[in-house]
Amino acid sequence: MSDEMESVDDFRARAREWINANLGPMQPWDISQHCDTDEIELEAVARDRALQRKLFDGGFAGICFPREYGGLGLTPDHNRAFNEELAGHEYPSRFSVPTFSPCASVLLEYGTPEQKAAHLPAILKGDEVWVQLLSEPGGGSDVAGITTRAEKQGKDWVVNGSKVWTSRAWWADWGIILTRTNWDLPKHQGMTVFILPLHQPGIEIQRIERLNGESEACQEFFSDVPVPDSDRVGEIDAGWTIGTRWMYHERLGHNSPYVTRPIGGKREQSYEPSVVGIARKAGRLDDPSARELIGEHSALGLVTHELQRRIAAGAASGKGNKDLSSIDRVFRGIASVRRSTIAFELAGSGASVWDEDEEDATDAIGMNFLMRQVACIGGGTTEISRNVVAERVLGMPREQSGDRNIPFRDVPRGPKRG
Amino acid sequence: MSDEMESVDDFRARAREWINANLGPMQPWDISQHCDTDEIELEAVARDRALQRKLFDGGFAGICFPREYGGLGLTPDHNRAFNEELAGHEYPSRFSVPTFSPCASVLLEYGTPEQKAAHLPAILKGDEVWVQLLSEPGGGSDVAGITTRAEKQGKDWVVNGSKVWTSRAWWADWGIILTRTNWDLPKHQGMTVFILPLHQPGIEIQRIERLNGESEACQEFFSDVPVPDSDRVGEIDAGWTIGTRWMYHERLGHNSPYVTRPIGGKREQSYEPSVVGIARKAGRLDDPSARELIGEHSALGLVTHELQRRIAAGAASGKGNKDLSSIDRVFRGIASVRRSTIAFELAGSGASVWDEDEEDATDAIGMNFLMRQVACIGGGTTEISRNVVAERVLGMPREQSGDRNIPFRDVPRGPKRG
Amino acid sequence: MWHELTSDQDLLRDTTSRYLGDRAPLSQLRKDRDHPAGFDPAYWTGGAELGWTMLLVSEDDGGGSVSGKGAVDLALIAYEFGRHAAPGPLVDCNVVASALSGQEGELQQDALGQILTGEAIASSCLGAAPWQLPDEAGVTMTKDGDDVIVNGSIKPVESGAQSGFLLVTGMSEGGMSQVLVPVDAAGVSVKALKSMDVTRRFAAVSFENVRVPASALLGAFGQADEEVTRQIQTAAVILAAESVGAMEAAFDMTVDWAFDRYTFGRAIASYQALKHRFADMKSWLEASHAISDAAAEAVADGTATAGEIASAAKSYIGEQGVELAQDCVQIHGGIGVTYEHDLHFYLRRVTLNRLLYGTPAEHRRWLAGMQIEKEYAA
Amino acid sequence: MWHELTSDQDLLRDTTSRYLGDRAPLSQLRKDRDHPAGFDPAYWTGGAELGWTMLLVSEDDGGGSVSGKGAVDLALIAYEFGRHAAPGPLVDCNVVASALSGQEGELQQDALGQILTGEAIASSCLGAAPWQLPDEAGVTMTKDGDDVIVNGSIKPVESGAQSGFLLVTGMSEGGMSQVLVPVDAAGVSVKALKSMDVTRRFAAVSFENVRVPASALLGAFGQADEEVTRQIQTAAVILAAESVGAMEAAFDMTVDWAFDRYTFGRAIASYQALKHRFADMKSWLEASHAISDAAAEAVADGTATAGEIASAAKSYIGEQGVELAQDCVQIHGGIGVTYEHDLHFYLRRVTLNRLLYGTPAEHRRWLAGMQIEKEYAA
Repeated sequence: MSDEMESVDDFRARAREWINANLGPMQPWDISQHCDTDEIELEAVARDRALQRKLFDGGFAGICFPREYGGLGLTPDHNRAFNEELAGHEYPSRFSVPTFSPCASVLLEYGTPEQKAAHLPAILKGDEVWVQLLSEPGGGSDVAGITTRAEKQGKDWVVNGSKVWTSRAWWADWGIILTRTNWDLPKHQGMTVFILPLHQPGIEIQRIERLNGESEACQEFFSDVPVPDSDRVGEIDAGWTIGTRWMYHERLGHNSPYVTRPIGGKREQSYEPSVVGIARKAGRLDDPSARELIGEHSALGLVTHELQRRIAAGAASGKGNKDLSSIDRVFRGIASVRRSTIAFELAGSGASVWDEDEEDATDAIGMNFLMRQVACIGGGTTEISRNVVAERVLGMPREQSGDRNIPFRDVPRGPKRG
Repeated sequence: MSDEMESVDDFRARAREWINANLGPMQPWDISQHCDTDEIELEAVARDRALQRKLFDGGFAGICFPREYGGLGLTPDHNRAFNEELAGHEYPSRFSVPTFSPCASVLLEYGTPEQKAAHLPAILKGDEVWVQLLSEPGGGSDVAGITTRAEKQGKDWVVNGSKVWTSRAWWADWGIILTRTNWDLPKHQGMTVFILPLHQPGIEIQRIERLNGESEACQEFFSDVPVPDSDRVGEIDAGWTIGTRWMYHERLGHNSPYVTRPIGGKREQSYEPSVVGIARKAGRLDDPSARELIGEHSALGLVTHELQRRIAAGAASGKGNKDLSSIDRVFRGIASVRRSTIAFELAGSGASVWDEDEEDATDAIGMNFLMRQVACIGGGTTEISRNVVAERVLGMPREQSGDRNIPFRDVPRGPKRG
Repeated sequence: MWHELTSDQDLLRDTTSRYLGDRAPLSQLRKDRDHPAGFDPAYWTGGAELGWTMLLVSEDDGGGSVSGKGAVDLALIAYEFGRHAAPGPLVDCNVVASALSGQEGELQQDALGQILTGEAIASSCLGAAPWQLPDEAGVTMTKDGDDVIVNGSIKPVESGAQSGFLLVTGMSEGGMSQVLVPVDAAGVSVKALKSMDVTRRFAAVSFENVRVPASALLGAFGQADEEVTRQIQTAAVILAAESVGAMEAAFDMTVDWAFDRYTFGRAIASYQALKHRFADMKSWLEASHAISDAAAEAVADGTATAGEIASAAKSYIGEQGVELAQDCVQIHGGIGVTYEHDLHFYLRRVTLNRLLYGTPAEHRRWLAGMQIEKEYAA
Repeated sequence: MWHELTSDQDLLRDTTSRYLGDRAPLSQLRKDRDHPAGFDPAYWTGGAELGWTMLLVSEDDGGGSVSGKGAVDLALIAYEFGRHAAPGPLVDCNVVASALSGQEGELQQDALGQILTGEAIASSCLGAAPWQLPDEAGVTMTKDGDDVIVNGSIKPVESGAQSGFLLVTGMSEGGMSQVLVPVDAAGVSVKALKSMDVTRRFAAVSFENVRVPASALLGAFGQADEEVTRQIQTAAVILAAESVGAMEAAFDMTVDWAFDRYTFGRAIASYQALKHRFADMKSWLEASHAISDAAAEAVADGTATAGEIASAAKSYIGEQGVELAQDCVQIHGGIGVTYEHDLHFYLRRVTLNRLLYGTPAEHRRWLAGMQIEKEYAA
């Protein structure tokens, strides 16, 4: 390989050829990571590991990662070209998020050379799937309010506490964790980042069952988990510097240049059930009030799409403010809640009681309805986004907070302490 | 008249006889005080003054007012008996609120003997109609934040400032006014109450036109209005003590024992247009979605009624908390907004554009819709009621305020001062 | 619930409340998630002994109310059912029991006796409803000599797979008809369905040329409209009271959460945006109490406006109960949609209750019909 | 509005904005409250000179757009109309002008010329609409030899009493038909109506056996469905953009108010319950901008989904525009419902725009029809 960088076009042509020769067509489980049983999920994980290894062996893993860590050292344009060529093909979807972004991205920016050498090649070869250990029970929207503690023992550390909402931690390998290391400093100071293997004594991983029966999220309990100082990322007590960047990579998510995933090509298939189909099954297709609901559902879908385009265009043009995405987040939440409700309303009793032997069982409509608020909770609640819109977009006064400029140990954390 | 009090039953019998002999049937303008022109309104005022005089001459004015001030010195039960007998009859509706309650009630409780002797008999004879001068422009829900000032000049006073939302001040006679007399004390201290004649040099009364064309409310501008110290009510700077009681009488309104008005009998006639009639006129009576709206309208009406009964029963039983009425206020506001919206929706274009020559012109529906928020504004906004429900019924923490425990002159009152 | 209860009513409610707390705590309901009936037979017969199925039945038939207003007493029990997200076919057994009370046929009396002791469960198969057009009915009935032939299918039927007797409503010449059909009659098939609820069970029931004698009719052939209307009002009262109980449980636990949960150094109960939402929820909750109580009272008294008030309760609580429960989920955040949290029991309860015996939209249409009739008559 | 405008578009918008600011300030609109037309003829001809009525007309017919996308350019003007609550029949003159563009008849060409200069006003009498069933049409057309006979009545018709030419849509054999009728034709009667708006005027127009020659037809008899659909899309684009302008004006003045208004020693902009409502309103406003822009673009390009997007814009903005304006009233409190305050101009604008050329419910029904057709075809 010469030192001169390969042109995007050449790279694209080479990628296309390789992809067509080596990768099969995209499968439904590449988009939805939902698997009906754990056995099937573990098979899918094994398959994704092998696919990632295939990319690595084919010379297409880690396009934007440095060569010294097993990557190709190319540009985001090369990554985009590869992703475009990948459209319609199978790919190792379980590596994209959170392994490549935010985990590997944070490691690349803040890890020691030893940490990077130990883990980035392993990730690119499909040997390590990572998770981010950020949210805590009782934490919610207040990300910096974490209380999982790391305490110094000699030159190493011991971690105690709990993290939650970690997707698929039960089969992942490593985690990057934000801990509190100093309780005498104000909230945003006194945090430190570490990495640790997930499956070790002292870490108990429990799966969280949702009311719809799905259980991809996990909670981890840490009891005196030893962490060598060599697995510390960044400076002691300066974890929030990393944390803000970490959350930047988290927001980028699938759009990160470090992530391999198909883009473009035929529009992504929607798994939402069609409300026309729902109304037809319920025998209400000619009912004017059902038609008004169908039309409202359709209009809200179009408005959601156009608002997203508008906000993205504003961001791309540089005129928009990054906080504008909170407007989109509020709208999507509200519109999604209304659309789930319309689908539920159209389905009649079929949404709540169904015959599982029937061809198109309607259980998903009812479960979507019970879970509808997830659209206003997941990835930061609409309440937090409303604060952002009011305060940062419209410039209104900030909420009073009870945790500024005081030692974190004195921050009120509940009625028993208050 | 002997010193022994007449029994309620005897009084009721005597009242019935007198009412039947002297008062005609109830007129529409006894319920709705709206008049199409000012001329008609002034005629109605003259008629009410004469009716009040008739009650006085007949020995039935001021049933709960002391005899020494021209009243009968009887009990609330006597007043209730009279009001029940009055059902279906004409009555001096323009005296009930705010003349008797809160104005005369406050005067009775806090006025000097001279003030009471001068005004209470005049009110009972129909000579004086009173208004309350309380709200201020820029005041809104923050009643105690008034800035209309009374300054001492010698032993008397001079008033400057403005009051607003005073119903029908343009033809009323006297007002009771809350003023600020000391700016160095915190907000709730430093206020004083006075009485004054409305039509005098220095007081300019402007009528406020609402967007629907009605203009019963007025704004008053006070420029160096002299008030003798003998027209001061209560102690200097202790006006808020009176103010809280004043607002109690205001809330009682038509239910005050000092107020004469028909109760019970046949249910009060509703002036709301029937949504069935609206839908019929719009040709939508057979449209299922119109029927859903009609049903929703009807259900909300029934729920509103039952909630009111529930809250009233709770209050009557002594188990309820007086703040529970805020629950009713929030609900009524929301339900009324929804009901106006349904009527508007059912009317189609008829609500917005109409033929004034038609029998049942539909303009009221459109105007009700434009004015719909008045149900959530008038008599204290729903926002304030939500605070009351959250803080006083559910016991949640109070909002931070920027005006406690500091001299009133230092309270932030706008961006120019802040 | 009512501001003023008699001491007998208080006892009735309290006894049921304690019984449910002992016998059907949420921990038990979680365990019974895959139980075919959702509860043990002894739980139901024990409840029947407390009076759960007798309140709408005349004393002559072995029933009797506590206050003279059976629907009011029953609403007290239903409210506790909602607060506990309790299992058991309270609605259907009472609807069928009230329909059978006063019926003299042998089959009817036998069925009623078993319902009163809790030995048998009965289900209502509402194959035709007053808000439907006649051709939308799911069940039809025709006369063949002295027999009645039933055809059609209907779902969901509560506890259909556990039921001994089916009260079937169908469209027939002249109007609706109702027959009582033992579940083992030839041509009846019952299929258990899945549902979003954890505690209650539903089935699909179909009738293929099911032949029953005229003695199985409740009332005259084609003349059941009024009786069906009355039964739906009864069901609406029970479902409304249940939902109010569930709303209150969800609301109370969310208020507690708001005081306990701190974010940015403050209890979330101190954030005005949430305070205002709690105030709105409180107003919905109190309004639901009010209209639920009024419906029970009106149905108990059989007043002229009972139908309007019952439909107002069913539609208002159907809609607002679900919105309240979902707002409680929102305020809880992610934990509110976990299976381990209690909230979903109440969310499921109000969501299903919204659909049973007519959706809010159906009751609104029905209510509009009553309103239109009244205004045209005036 | 668009993030990226060409300099010509910017000029067009800016010129109109300044013209409206000079010629139709709210103080003037208050004075013209009882003016029969709501504006002076010179105001309208001046606007026509700025291009208000030419953007959808082909260059051959004396029109022309600024960017090649007439509907997009027109939406810029409509947006300014909304921001200024400006008077004048922008919607109807453009709908009729676009319908006449390319029509060769003498009457059509004459009318179009007068609309382009602003000398005459034209109105659309939509006596049949695609969301109606054929028998719900308000106007019918029949053939009599070579003539067309028009019967029926329709309201509201914008500027009907000021109009020179009526584009009449009616139901006829085979589908909808459209004819151009001079307002002084025999059998036409126009009656000015009252409306909730201060700036715009409406009338009722009726046709009693109005006989027009076949040459008055636009397109073939019974074949106007597609053309009517296109006209409604155009109207939806203009009305949506106007309402977005009005929403923005109302929102901006309410944000200012929230910063200026202090209560309990704090700006009301500091209360979280209000902050969250402002955030919601801001999301509605941005969503309205987005769908309005998309509709203008799609209608300008005549894309296959133009109908869906236009109806989505009309229904979403129709509903949410009014809710936004009412929330602005609420936040203003009592002053927000006074005539002296400016807010009601915008409230009236969005409220009436909600109703013209199809209500939200009607556009949703229409949209559902498109959706159903698409899914059945797939």
